[in-house]
Amino acid sequence: MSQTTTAKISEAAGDPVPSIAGIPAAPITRAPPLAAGAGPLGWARTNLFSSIPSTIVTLVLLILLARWATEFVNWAILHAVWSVPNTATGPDTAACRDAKGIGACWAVISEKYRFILFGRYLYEEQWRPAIVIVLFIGLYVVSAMRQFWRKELILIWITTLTVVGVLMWGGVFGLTYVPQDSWGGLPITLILATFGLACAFPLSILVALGRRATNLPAIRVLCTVYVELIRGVPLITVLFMASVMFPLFMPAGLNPDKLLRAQVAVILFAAAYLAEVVRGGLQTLPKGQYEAADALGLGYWHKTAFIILPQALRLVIPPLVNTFIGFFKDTSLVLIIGLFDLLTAGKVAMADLVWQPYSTEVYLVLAAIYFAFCYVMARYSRGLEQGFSRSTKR
Amino acid sequence: DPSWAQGSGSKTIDDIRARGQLVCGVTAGAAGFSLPDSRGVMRGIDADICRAVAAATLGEADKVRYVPTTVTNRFTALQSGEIDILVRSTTWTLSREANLGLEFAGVYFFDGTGFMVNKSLGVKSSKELNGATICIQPGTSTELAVADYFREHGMKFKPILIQDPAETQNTFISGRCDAYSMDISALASFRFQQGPKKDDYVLLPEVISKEPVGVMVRKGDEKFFDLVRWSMIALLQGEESGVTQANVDQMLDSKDPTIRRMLGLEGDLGKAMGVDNKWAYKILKSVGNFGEIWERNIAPLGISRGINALWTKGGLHYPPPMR
Amino acid sequence: MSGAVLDPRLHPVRAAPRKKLNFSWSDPRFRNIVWQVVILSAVTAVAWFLISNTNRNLEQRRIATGFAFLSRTAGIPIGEHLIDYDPAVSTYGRALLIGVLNTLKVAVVGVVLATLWGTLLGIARLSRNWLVSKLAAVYVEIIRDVPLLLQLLFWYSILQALPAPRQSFHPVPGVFLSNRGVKIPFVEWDEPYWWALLALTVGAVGTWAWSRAATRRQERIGTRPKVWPMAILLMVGFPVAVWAGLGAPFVADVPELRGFDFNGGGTISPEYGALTMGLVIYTAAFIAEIVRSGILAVPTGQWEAAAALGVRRGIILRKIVLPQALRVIIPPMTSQYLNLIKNSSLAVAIGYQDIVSIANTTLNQTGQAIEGIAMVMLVYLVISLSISLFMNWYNGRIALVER
Amino acid sequence: MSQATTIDRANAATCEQPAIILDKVNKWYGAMHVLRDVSMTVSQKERVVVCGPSGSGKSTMIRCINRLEMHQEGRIIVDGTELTDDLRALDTIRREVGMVFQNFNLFPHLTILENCTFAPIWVRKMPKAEAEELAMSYLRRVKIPEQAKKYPGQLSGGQQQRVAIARALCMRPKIMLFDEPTSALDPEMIKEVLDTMIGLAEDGMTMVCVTHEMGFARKVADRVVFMDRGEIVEAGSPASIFEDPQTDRLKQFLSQILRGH
Amino acid sequence: MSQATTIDRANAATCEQPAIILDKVNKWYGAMHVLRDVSMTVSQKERVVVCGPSGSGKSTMIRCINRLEMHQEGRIIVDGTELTDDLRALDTIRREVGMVFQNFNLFPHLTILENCTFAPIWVRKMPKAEAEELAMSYLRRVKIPEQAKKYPGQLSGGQQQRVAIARALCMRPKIMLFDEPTSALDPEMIKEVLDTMIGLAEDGMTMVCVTHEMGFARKVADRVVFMDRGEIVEAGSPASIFEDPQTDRLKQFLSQILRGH
Ligand SMILES: Nc1ncnc2c1ncn2[C@@H]1O[C@H](COP(=O)(O)OP(=O)(O)OP(=O)(O)O)[C@@H](O)[C@H]1O
Ligand SMILES: Nc1ncnc2c1ncn2[C@@H]1O[C@H](COP(=O)(O)OP(=O)(O)OP(=O)(O)O)[C@@H](O)[C@H]1O
Ligand SMILES: [Mg+2]
Ligand SMILES: [Mg+2]
Repeated sequence: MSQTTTAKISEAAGDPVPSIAGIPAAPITRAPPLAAGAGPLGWARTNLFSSIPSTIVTLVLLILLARWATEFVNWAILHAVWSVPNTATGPDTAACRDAKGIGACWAVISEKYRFILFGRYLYEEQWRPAIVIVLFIGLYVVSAMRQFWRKELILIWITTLTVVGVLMWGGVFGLTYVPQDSWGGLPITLILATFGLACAFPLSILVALGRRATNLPAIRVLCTVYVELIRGVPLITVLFMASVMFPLFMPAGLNPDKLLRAQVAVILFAAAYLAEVVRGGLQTLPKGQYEAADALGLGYWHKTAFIILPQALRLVIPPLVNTFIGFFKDTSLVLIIGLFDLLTAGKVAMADLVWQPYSTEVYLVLAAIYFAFCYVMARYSRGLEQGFSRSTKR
Repeated sequence: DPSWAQGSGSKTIDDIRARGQLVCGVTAGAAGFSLPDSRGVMRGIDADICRAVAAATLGEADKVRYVPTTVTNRFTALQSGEIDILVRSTTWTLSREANLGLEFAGVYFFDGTGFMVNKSLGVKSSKELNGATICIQPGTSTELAVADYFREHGMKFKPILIQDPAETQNTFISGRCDAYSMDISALASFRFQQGPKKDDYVLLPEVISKEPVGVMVRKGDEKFFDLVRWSMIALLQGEESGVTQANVDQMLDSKDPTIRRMLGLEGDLGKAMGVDNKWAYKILKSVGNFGEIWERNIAPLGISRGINALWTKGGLHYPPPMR
Repeated sequence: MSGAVLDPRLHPVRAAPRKKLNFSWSDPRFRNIVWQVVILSAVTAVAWFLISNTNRNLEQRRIATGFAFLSRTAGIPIGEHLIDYDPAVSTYGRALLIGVLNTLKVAVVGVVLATLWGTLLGIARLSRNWLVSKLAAVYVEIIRDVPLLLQLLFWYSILQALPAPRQSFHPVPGVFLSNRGVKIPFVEWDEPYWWALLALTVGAVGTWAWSRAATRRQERIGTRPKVWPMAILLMVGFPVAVWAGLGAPFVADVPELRGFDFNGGGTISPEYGALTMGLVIYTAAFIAEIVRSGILAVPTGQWEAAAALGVRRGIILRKIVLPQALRVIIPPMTSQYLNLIKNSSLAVAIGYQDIVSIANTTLNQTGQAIEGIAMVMLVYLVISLSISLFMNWYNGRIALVER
Repeated sequence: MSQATTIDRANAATCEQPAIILDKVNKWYGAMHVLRDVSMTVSQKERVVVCGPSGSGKSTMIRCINRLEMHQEGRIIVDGTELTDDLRALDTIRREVGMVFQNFNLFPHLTILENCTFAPIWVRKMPKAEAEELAMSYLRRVKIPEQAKKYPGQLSGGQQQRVAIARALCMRPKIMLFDEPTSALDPEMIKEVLDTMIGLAEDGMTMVCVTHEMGFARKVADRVVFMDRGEIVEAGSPASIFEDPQTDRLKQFLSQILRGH
Repeated sequence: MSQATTIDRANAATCEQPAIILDKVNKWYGAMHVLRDVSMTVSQKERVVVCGPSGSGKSTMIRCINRLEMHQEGRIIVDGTELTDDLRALDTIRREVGMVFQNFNLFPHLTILENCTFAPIWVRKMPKAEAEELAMSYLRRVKIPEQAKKYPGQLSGGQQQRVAIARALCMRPKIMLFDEPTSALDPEMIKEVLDTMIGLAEDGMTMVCVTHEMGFARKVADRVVFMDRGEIVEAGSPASIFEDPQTDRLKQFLSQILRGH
């Protein structure tokens, strides 16, 4: 039976296998048949209308989407008021009042955008915070590109942040000195978020390592208490402590900078959250990686810095980004230290009685700015995640 | 200035001079009181009072750092020394003065709590508000005043307490609340700003509480307290004596002994308080008198002077003699 | 050495010896102890420094501290309260307690709804319908990336746009939908209702017992008897019977427009509605991501193994995949629950009186800011730690047993 | 039979209809052609061993029989039912086909006993007591009844492997598919697992087994199939395959395995 | 020597001092006694194969030699240095002892080359160029120089195993420890890895290898050690162990392995 079967099978197989010196060459490859779901129509059928419930859901959603989209376009573009005339007593918002409910009043943005973006920064000098925003965005872009992931990146960061400081404060190179309390708007948000996360991140790693140090019970308890206490209270109360009550904790006369204090509070808070995320990553890493590093004679810090953390952090990119996004938005709580961050500046801009009825427009613009930053962050992290898994997986 | 070198005998004044800035707690945004304009410059009656005190203390009205405060942190900020004075529509009450280690240096605005309703409700008096839903800003003395008023008249109400004034107003406009209770000045300006629609809203006649709005300082620094109090009096005296920002320089030639003492041409009123003799001159020169401040900030909101006029015109502002 | 090595009697069990501590810097244990002592004393010193400073400063500035104000009459108005409150007689302590209850009211409902909605969204993101999965993705991105405060204001303004009480929607008799919230009829509470409530409780316990019995029966004969007929009988029929037996008193407390507003009936206020809705919608976006990653973290081998046994998809998801996904889901979910509860403090922006709102008012009226903030921190801390503890306990319970 | 996809089942169980028919099956992953015109027939109670180098498509083929993967061309008929997209037919087939995965895929959150009773209870609607009795009988069969209350994570590799076999057997399948059931075990354990399988084979179960254990192939296989690069290169009795390989590729493969260690 | 823990290293390298001495080593996991009075001496350049049933403590013993586990009683002297709590001595020893894990434990985020150069650069402070050259020479030795730029995830099991060997060799250890280096590989790959190890053995490296590959034991071992339940039951030349086992336990073990498949 064996002989006949073999013969039948090689006949049936169709592709004879030519062999040279006992090593068979690769058989001729055929392309796969066209899948059922090819072409736009096929795509729609498999992805949108695969079953009756699926078709109903698709249709209902499409109709709803279309209705919302037209309504929005009508309001935001077709019937919108883009600017209003300026009179001696201030802007005349009659046109906006008439359009209320039908069209948007973007005039509030053209009137207030500089205040929203830069807060109470000296009006004539507002090109400086504008440059700072651009610098920050440039810094993010550069840091995001892998070809810049070298030691020089640290140098770039230091230089950029120095330039940011010089631009914001001034007082040198013929720039007017602008005290910190009149900073505001987007630069404040970016400064708090960037410094906050950049400093909280290393701290969170230390805390996470401390929480896992089984042979250091006191340190572990300390880190646990820190994380649980900070996580358990709202950020606003921590900021309240740091901003208004801090002088009560210090000996009289010792009164460090207010922005700095808020910054420290943000860092301490972010670090507690990030530490939990990092700890998750550390827990998932197989023990074998620790042992392999030990067996090579690596010291604790080498092992941690080059073997453990790079892997652990990759595992937790999605929750890390969740936390980053959360904190980028939470910087809006710094009103309590008397700074107008982006969100507060927007709200204050609307305290102007003339513009008070047009909060929707302002809120939309604010939401769009926040969304732009957070969305890019989320997208980038997803790319990063996939890039890592591509390089380390088959 | 050499007179500063010996020290003023006041820790606060010394600190302000060492810093070169008066730190002034204001609201984050209340039109007419303190609100950054489109260019970020702080404007309003609160801001002007800060500038007046700065002019008296430092000689320059612009050396002010405005710290926006919230209803939550305003007293703590003053207590802890984060700010030097609090000029933030704060009503002068006994408990605030007794418990907080703070005191009121003077009243610059006499206000009262009132109610505004939508005309369509047909309500004519606040006594008809039994069962109404009322929008109030929390943490203010309005809150207690309304509660007291309804208790006194045996009525009930449902409060809606929203922190942000702009949101409160939106909520009122939407009809979520039947009435909006606030300081009468704020209600008047709210109505004024509705433009052609202002007749949709009715301000009810009853004033249910006294709300003297004042400037707060820390207790225990009498010199600074005096300086703040008399800076405010100088603003009123300027108005009473007809000294304005425009004519203050000509007034240096005035024969009126009151004016001459105030402007530092006679006597040592300034020195007695540990500042330059020209303190009141500098205030009036850089900020103007109280009437000018009012015209500049409050009048555009559609608020009439009423009891905030000088005593000579039937109001409550009565500057004690500067002697 | 012979076959005797297999005999356990020749291997008397010896306990491990204890190690002695070596007082030398090259002994890692000694080193650890020294480090810990150093760090602990540093922390203690800093804490002592701060506390003593605070005490001195408070004294110097003549700021009165203490919690005596808690027993003073509050006088502040409170809109929504679960327990009786009268500004004229109730104390600040009671006002704060109402705040805590209001916060819990949002937290409990919010956590439950956000979990359900988030899980649904997470599963929708894995849907085979392209539009559904894409829309779920868009939802997650937009909601996650816009500040919660703006979203709350948005939802509040939507609810405010409902018609005034006089023009309210009136879908079912007795139910009114207006900018004063949702009003539903209620009955005038009477003694028989307490008995009916008791009957309902008994019925619920009975239903539970019945479903246990059904499970046992399934174990015995393989098929599961229906539970719902019995459930209806026990949880609806029985209470109604009790109520009818006691004379069926019925005075409907139907909401009725009187003066400015509806009187009577039960209410869901726009403030509570907007806050809960906003928090649920926001937190669900985060939970959706967590659930999705949890489901994806279960190896496909588990799906395959169950499918190879001929098990249906729904049962696989319920019995095999979700129980395992929970391990990945629980820790970040805990963080989200904590966030939801803390975010509820934004209530003050849309007029819902939670603990922060009432504490703010209190500390404004009394000036006791430090005490007020400390109490807010304490309340949140207690809630958060209880949730953390519960979730950790649950997490430990479902942890896989490994070697 | 080319039209009718299902044949009378009662009939199928008794008559000499083959258990599995693969007819010119082709499968691609993306553009990669992993099964090329694979045709094979497994009769009732036949024991087939599949071998071949790594990546030759052995696992893919066996997974196609269970429709864990979908083939794109050709036909697969299992137990008289052709594999199509019909879900009900698919579940019916999967009940009759047991599979033991290379990496076990035990349910880690269920005890050993629950792993075994899960499918009988939820698919066959068997009473729990009966299912447990059945499971215990199979656990005894694979010599680990004392582990019933433990969780998979607490067992050694060999024990886990045997649980996987017991779990599949508890559904009383007509056909068993094994994917390298001994690849991660130590010699003593390999022996135990193979003994279990030999026991099954002697009971007359239809078996398809991917393995490199030539000892097993020699001892129980009715037929050995050698695959390479997605094709069946040779098939025949163990004797003919091992003693008398026809193709160079098989010769080379055998030389690697048999030589050396 | 019982007092002095360190012996002149220069001397140690040349004279006939043993590479590894285990002297009545005892180890517990909690209350579980996993190594019982294990005593063994491995001379310089000796090749020792450790075998025994699963759970007998083989891995534990080998891990104790590297102090990945701590023993609680007895003494272990590696390369003239006794293993104590002294951290510096520990690092010195680990540099001299290479270890190849059962499941490789390569660093997945580093390329093959970086895996190999990492320890020389950071532990031995070797210049990068030199480290890379050294790494390439060992990669050539294990016949995978062309994989240097890939990541571990992109290699097959056998290739990964060889990277693990090359990584350990790059530290130029005096002693190599292998823990079941072939247990998870398919037959063709097993052969490749064993060939590599035989090559090393022929160079005269001191080697301790836990394995079940009796072919390897026969071919290269100077001595075979059989463990059971935490004890060394028998030890001797491959010939004496395989042909002439003394204890019943060993006889039983060998019968399991050699019989059957
Ligand atoms: N999901 C997949 N996507 C793309 N290619 C795949 C996938 N699964 C398997 N392959 C490829 O298909 C080919 C056949 O894989 P298969 O697992 O059937 O091999 P095998 O014969 O079982 O090998 P082994 O003995 O290593 O298990 C391999 O080249 C493999 O890389
Ligand atoms: N971390 C641990 N905690 C408790 N017991 C353990 C631990 N590690 C190993 N053991 C136990 O110690 C004993 C010896 O384990 P070891 O890994 O040394 O065995 P082995 O001889 O290498 O076995 P195998 O051939 O299966 O690898 C086993 O019974 C094992 O269950
Ligand atoms: Mg395979
Ligand atoms: Mg082992």
